[in-house]
Amino acid sequence: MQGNGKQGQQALEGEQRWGAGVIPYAKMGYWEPDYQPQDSDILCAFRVTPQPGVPPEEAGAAVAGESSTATWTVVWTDRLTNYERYQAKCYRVDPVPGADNQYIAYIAYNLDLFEEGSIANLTASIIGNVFGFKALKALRLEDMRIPTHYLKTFPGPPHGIVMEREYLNKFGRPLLGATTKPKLGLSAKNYGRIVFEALKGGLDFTKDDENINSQPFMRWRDRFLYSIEGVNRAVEQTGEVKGHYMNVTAGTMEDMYERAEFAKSIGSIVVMLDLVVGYTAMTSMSKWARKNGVLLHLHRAGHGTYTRQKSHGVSFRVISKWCRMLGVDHIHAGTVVGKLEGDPSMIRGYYDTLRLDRIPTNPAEGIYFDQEWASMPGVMPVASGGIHAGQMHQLLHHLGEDVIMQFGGGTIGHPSGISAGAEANRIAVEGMIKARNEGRDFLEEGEQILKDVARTCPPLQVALDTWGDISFNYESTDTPDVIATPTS
Amino acid sequence: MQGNGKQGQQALEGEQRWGAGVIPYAKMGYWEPDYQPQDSDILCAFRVTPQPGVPPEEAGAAVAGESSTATWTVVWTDRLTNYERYQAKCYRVDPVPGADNQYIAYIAYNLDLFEEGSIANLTASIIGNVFGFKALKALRLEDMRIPTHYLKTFPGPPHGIVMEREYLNKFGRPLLGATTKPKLGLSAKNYGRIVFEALKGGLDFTKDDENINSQPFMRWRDRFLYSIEGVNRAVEQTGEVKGHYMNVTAGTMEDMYERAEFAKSIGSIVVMLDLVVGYTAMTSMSKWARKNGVLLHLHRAGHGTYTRQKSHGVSFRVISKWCRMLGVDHIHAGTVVGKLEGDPSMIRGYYDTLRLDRIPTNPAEGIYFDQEWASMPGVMPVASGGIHAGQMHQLLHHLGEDVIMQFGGGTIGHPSGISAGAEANRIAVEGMIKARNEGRDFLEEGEQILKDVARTCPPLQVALDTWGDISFNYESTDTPDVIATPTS
Amino acid sequence: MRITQGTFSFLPDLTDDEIKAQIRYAIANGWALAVEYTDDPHPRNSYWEMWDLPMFDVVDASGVFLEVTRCREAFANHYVKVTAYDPSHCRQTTAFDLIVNRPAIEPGFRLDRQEVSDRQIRYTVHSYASEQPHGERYRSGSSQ
Amino acid sequence: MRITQGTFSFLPDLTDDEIKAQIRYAIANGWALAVEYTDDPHPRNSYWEMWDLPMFDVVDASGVFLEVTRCREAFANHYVKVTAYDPSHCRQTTAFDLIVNRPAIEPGFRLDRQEVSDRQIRYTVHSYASEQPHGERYRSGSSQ
Repeated sequence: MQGNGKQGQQALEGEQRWGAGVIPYAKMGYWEPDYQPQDSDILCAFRVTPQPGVPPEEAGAAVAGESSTATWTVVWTDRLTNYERYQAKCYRVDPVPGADNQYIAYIAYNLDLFEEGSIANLTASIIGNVFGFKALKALRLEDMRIPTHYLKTFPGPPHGIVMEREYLNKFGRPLLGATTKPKLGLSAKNYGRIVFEALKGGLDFTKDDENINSQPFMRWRDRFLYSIEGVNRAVEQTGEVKGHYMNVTAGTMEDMYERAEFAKSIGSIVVMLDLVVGYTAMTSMSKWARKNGVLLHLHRAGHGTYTRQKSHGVSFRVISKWCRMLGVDHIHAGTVVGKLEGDPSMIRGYYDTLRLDRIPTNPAEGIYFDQEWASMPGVMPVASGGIHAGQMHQLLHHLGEDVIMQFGGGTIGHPSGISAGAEANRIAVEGMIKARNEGRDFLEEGEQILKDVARTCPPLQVALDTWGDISFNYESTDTPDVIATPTS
Repeated sequence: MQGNGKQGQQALEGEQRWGAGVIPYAKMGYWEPDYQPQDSDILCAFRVTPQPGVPPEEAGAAVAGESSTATWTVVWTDRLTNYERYQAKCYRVDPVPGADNQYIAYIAYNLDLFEEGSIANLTASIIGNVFGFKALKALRLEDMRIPTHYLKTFPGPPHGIVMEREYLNKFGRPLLGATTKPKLGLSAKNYGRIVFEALKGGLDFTKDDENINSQPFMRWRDRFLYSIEGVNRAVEQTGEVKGHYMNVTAGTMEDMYERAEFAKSIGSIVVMLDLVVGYTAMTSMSKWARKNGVLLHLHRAGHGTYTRQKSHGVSFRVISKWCRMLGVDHIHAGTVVGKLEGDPSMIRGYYDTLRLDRIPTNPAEGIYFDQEWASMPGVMPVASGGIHAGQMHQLLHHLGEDVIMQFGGGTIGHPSGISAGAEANRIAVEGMIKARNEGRDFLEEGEQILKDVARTCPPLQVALDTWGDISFNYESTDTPDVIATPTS
Repeated sequence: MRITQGTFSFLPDLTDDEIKAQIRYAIANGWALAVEYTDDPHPRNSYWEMWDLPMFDVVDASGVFLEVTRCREAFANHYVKVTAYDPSHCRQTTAFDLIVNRPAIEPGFRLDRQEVSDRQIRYTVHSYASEQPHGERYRSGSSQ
Repeated sequence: MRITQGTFSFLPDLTDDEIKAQIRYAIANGWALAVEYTDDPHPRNSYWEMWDLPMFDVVDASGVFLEVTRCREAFANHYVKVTAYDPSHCRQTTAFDLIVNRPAIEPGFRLDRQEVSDRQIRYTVHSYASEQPHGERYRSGSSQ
């Protein structure tokens, strides 16, 4: 519908526009099909499901209005401002192919609308009131184009992929991690044992669970002390750099800083946060992490409440952008083959968004805009949840090399013990990378490659025997639209 | 299905349970139909939509497992713990009447699972990974029962409804507010003018918009200074206590504290946050607000991305509970009649949750559990978004007396000016309260009452003429289930 | 100016019958009634003078209204308010209050501004009436 | 013990042909190759000794492998690694590295613990080999 400024939807002027009362959003100037987005505009693609009787242009205009300057009735104080500059403009509405009553509305926001370096401000505008707006049945923020003009006001990852690899002295293969299991009930000493065994066995990182903070069975300071003992024992026995993500998530910012300072003071190279602490706390910790030379790991606890459903909420690729901007070094971003939701092409889109410097528009991966990152370092995606060594060829195929593969149950649940589980994972990844580098079709020949590697590594054979046929085959709820014609 | 521990779903024991591999959640002990919840348990009601082929008990058990101790495969380290204590128990699964393939799963969590006073920890468990779990098509957290044992570890509102009313010296009627409009583009001086006019005219509060933080057209410090001038001028002219919610939302915690300290130092009685800053930042600000004697207003920016759809996400009544626990004095909680989503009975449930000391189970309002608040003060709900004086009888009927009615466009868009708009709103509420106290059926006679009051107040007559017939009649997306039998 | 404290100060002054109706509403709710008066209506004056003790457990509005009348007569040049008090759990505070008498002329307030550093101002709300000692304020007129 | 630094240290030591295959992969990607050696394999030793300069713009794996062989012969009792370096934008770091020579006996490390306050410990990873001066380490055996 681009370029078709219908008569009935044209913006009003003069007395008609400023008479008291209620005017449709499109007529207030929020629908502007001739608008040419500026380089410095923030652009959004929303999936809009209007209520019956609401035309798509009006729905798009309502989203533009409610996420920028509009209130529901005419206010004369608009006239005190150069209001046209602050009005977001819905400049395009495309019906979603194959979907009934769904449209992608493209909306442009002037750079002046947003405070520099504040994800809280950006989100208060873009996902503020508008998701509860009655005239829409459902609304989803699919993608955003962040112009370099705004991007440069954010810190970005405290270290980024390159600096992390140099610090770890680990190159050319996915990193390996494990979440300590069980999540709940281990004493601090038992907990450190699992850290030690898993790292000694071959993993690069172990991880606190997202809900391990400071419960009566294990308080945070004791956990940190035993974990760092495990880390250092593993460093001694392998000659490698190792780390344990110490979860500093807490009820208040002051508690978080106290825990992070302690983790740093005992020599931990990494701390961890849960997404539920919120964007403001995350941004503060990002700055702390750069200042203190500590890697920052982010678990996306809670995201599924708004990212999972295709018709409503916020796509995880938008969350990925925000987190790269505010700055984390790691973020959980999906596994494709594990127990958690994730269509392969959607996850590719998240991984691209986190890692690449330039991401071109690609509807098949849910990427609605070209995005330039202006050399902002990449974030290491983390694949965690129901994965095991027997899937290594698929994991490498889907996720690539700059990723942390986290095998929690797939390490600790190994029948021969934690160290054996870690060894199986490590040798599987090394064997797969070696085969790939040798030019083999590792996806096709993956099972054979693993079988061959397992000949020199009994723990891998046991792992394959235990989990070889486990998969989680359910349909994804969030998949790309079937696009008949490219959207740009 | 309570009490029907089917043979096929019974928990395994001994070697069967601990053999390596993958076992259905129900058989790992997460489905326990005979379990009697303890007084100290945290209880949750989840709306579960399983993937095809997943039985409801297994789906409920999976939710219990993934939100407590489970990983996808058997780990021997479970045996180091009294794991049965830490396993959440799905003790009941009810089919939702009239819905295809939806169930309400009741799950009990032991008190030990959660860190004291940390909403971040509570949420990392309860809404952590489980919402992305593949075996479920959709999942919604409908309600939680917070036992007093856990509740008492939280600070609660910095002041609460009673203390706020005493501080304001305003009793017996809803408080009145307005959001400054337009949201974007006003200079600090113009902005303060709107604050002054609206407060002088009769409102109790004015408010920064959720996305007004510190943009190039108006930086935060200048806005605060002109707003407090407006507040004090209005105090002088009316002899009443007045306030302006100064939005201290910012990109980092440090910036938030800087802004809050400044607001306090210039004498503001209230500051404001946006929900997007996150639970950890909010809890820190709650403690700051009590320590510094400043009222804390919370705008729920962003909530619609996860609260709006009935099948997936988190109900706003749960968000209401969390916010009362971590402690805010005001929270936006819906209008019923305005432009934003909200079924009347659902909103009654939110308001009850925020204000009452004891809320009994009430399926018609979406309340799944009895909730005792142990004298924790109530939070003042805020009704904001597309409301006007002509709806005063409906607003009072639906929302009651302990509420802040915010008329943004309904004040500033008044054809005779801002002060006239404020006066119309104030006299409408006083007239309606007076009529109610005199024993009149104010809902039925509402229009007549307003017409009578307007005879001594021309601005009210103008407001009725301008907006009298405006309403936003769309179907709500989140409504109560039709319950054939009570659920407890 | 007109001080707009109290639950109904934007409406025209309540008639005696209207005041009695509000008193009846309070009694029906089990609230105690009290009469207070002041010649210091500063918005931060939390404590007006009490006209005797609050009336708990009253059943008859006319008894309460009698006290209102007596207070109004005794302090015709003062502000007088009727307060309904709710002693129930989680409330334990004023339920509503209404001004039932005010001086004929209300000189109101002045805003004094003390410049401090960094463009900040310390505000003082100054009441013209309180330039005179207690008992000598609001002598220029009467609402009777 | 076996120091497990490098991209492939859990696999059996790579054969010469396997090493060449990895070199070919690096060349195909346009990466520079370098050979480095050390007798100080502490995990925090970021700078092994360079065996001449990195080989940029090479097209032939056997030329690179020749340097590997020469370094291994010259430092048979040292750790030797081949490093592929990616100079492209947003990368500009090592692409992968593999240990191609190690001492026959690897005595490994000891963890020294200095007790400080509050139950905290300062850890030092001590390398047994570095108890001897450079050039005199790892003399008890050889991988050749």
